[in-house]
Amino acid sequence: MSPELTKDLITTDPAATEEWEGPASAPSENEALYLELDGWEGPLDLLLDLARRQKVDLRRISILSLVDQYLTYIERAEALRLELAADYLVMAAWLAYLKSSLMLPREEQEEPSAEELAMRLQLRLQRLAAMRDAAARLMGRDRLGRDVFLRGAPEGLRVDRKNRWQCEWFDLVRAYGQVKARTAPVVHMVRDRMVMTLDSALSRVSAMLGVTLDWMELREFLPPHADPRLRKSALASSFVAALELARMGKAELAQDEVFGPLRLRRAAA
Amino acid sequence: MTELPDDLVRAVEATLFAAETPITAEAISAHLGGVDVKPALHELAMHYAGRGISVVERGGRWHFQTSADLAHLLRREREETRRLSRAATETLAIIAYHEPVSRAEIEAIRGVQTAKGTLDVLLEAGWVRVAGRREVPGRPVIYATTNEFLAHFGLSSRKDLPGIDELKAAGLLDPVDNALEEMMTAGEKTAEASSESAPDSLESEDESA
Amino acid sequence: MTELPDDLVRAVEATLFAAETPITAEAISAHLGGVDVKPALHELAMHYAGRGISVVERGGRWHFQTSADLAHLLRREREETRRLSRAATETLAIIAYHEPVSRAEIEAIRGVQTAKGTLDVLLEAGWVRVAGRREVPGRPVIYATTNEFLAHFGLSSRKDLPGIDELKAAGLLDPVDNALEEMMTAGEKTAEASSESAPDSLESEDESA
Repeated sequence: MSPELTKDLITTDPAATEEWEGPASAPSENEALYLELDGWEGPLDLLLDLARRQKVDLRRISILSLVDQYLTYIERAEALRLELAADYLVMAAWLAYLKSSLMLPREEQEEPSAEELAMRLQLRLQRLAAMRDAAARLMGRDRLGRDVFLRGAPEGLRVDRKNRWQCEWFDLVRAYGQVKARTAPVVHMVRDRMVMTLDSALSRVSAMLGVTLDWMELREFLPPHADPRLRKSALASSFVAALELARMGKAELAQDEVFGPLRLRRAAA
Repeated sequence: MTELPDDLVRAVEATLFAAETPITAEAISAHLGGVDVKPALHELAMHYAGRGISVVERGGRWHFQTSADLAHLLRREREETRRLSRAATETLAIIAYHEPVSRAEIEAIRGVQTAKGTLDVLLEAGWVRVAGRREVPGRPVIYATTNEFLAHFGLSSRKDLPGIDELKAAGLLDPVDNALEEMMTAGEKTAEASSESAPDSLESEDESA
Repeated sequence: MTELPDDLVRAVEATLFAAETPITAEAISAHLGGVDVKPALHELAMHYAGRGISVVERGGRWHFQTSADLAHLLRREREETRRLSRAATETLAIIAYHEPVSRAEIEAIRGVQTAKGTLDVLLEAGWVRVAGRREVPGRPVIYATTNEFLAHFGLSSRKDLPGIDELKAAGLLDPVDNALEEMMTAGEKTAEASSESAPDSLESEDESA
């Protein structure tokens, strides 16, 4: 028997499908031993096969004799100087321990008890066996592409989407209006605004300061009843004029608080 | 219940179904061990008559096919109503007001490039047609509206489109700057003017077709 | 002569027949303008029972296929219907019967590490998919089967998995720890607990890692 190298790979051997219960292929070339020993896939696999050889329900197997059989196998392999994978040896050591524990009186056993460990092993074997059988039944079903077939040349279904475009008259007309509005040549015109020049503010403020020695609020220097736009311009010009007069020493400025009314009076000569 | 076919008919039925190309009676026969399959094929053709699928013979080869009167089921058209994008609406409006007009002219009027899909959409909608070529260098294609365009928008002719003066009267021609100016002067009365949202005419432009 | 199907049944029959892949009732319905097609599908499944081809449902998708009992006439051991390795078939069965399941859980049942290629083969075949992650430390990827898996193995749903009810009833789909705990508590009452079959209370599908 030549070792198969394709453990987990798909093989093309059709006959092998039926050989479900047969030996598995070896994990790798240097583990060819398992082919000699029937090709197990790990210690649990070997244990399951040994358990099945007891030819009883998996729930009734004798764990003790199972352990003996396993240890015998391992001893035989060692006698043949076959290199065993570590997990087989680990399992062997564990089973040897389990065997000695099982033979101890119950009260001398540690936790977990040997019975529990044995039960655990039995449950694992049952579960593996169940899945192995399930896999075999699954593979034996009538399979699509092998036993049953889809239609060889289906015509196929196609849905062609077609758009029905929607647009309202108003949207159309408004769009045109927007294009025209957006792209019309833009002419910027600065409007003719009434302004008070700094010069006229200077002469106006200094003239008014000459009338009295009292403090006056800046607002009082503005032309009354003026257009609001002119008022803004006059306020700005008068403010600059007041600063200029203060700089020249012709006026005193006072402001009691930030943003408070600005007051001014003629500087004492 | 229908009467059940015999094993040979069933085998022929399955073979014919699984075949990837039309197949001769001889080939089916060879596949099934040499029996005469002609009667079975005729029985199948009879059975399927009036059903949604049919067994037919063409030039000596047999195959299953979807029944001819249901062929429309294989290719269905589904209509979806979609709104014209702003770019497409503008382009359509320019074609309507200026036709015939080239793409370069449309772009000059719109002030932006026209995405390739935009004119395609209008052609697909059936509202715009290619009206020839302009006899200038490069001979650009020129576009015009169609009768479907008039029908869709309820126009008896292009003359029914409102003129520039009417647009102006309706406020649809107000340049953006005027609208802005109006808002600013209004803002001098209300302190929050600057925090107001921009007017409609400033809406961001959507170029997607 | 057989009785003729009505127009809806004919339309469903033709649509199902023409479809290139298994198709849901909803997709057929959408293709045919939104009518309820379920009764028609069941009528078709009835009509084709016993013929050479069958109408079947697999994981919510319907298709026509050759009837299973004709496999001996049609079986093709084509190159693409290759055999899965033992590791791959076992892994597939564990995923199908326990899904969703992590790699560590698969390895706990098989007692050996899963070679890298094993899951890849199943994923590539389209029979297994990644179904998310288990919300436990390490957040391991969990695997489940696909609709193609159901279709390939001729299962209407996972409930059709061979023997799944018996396995569930026997507690053989429960983790060892749970089964052991059950047995220990049961064992306190009856001395022969270990030889008894697992009680019904193990039936609960415990998917915890």
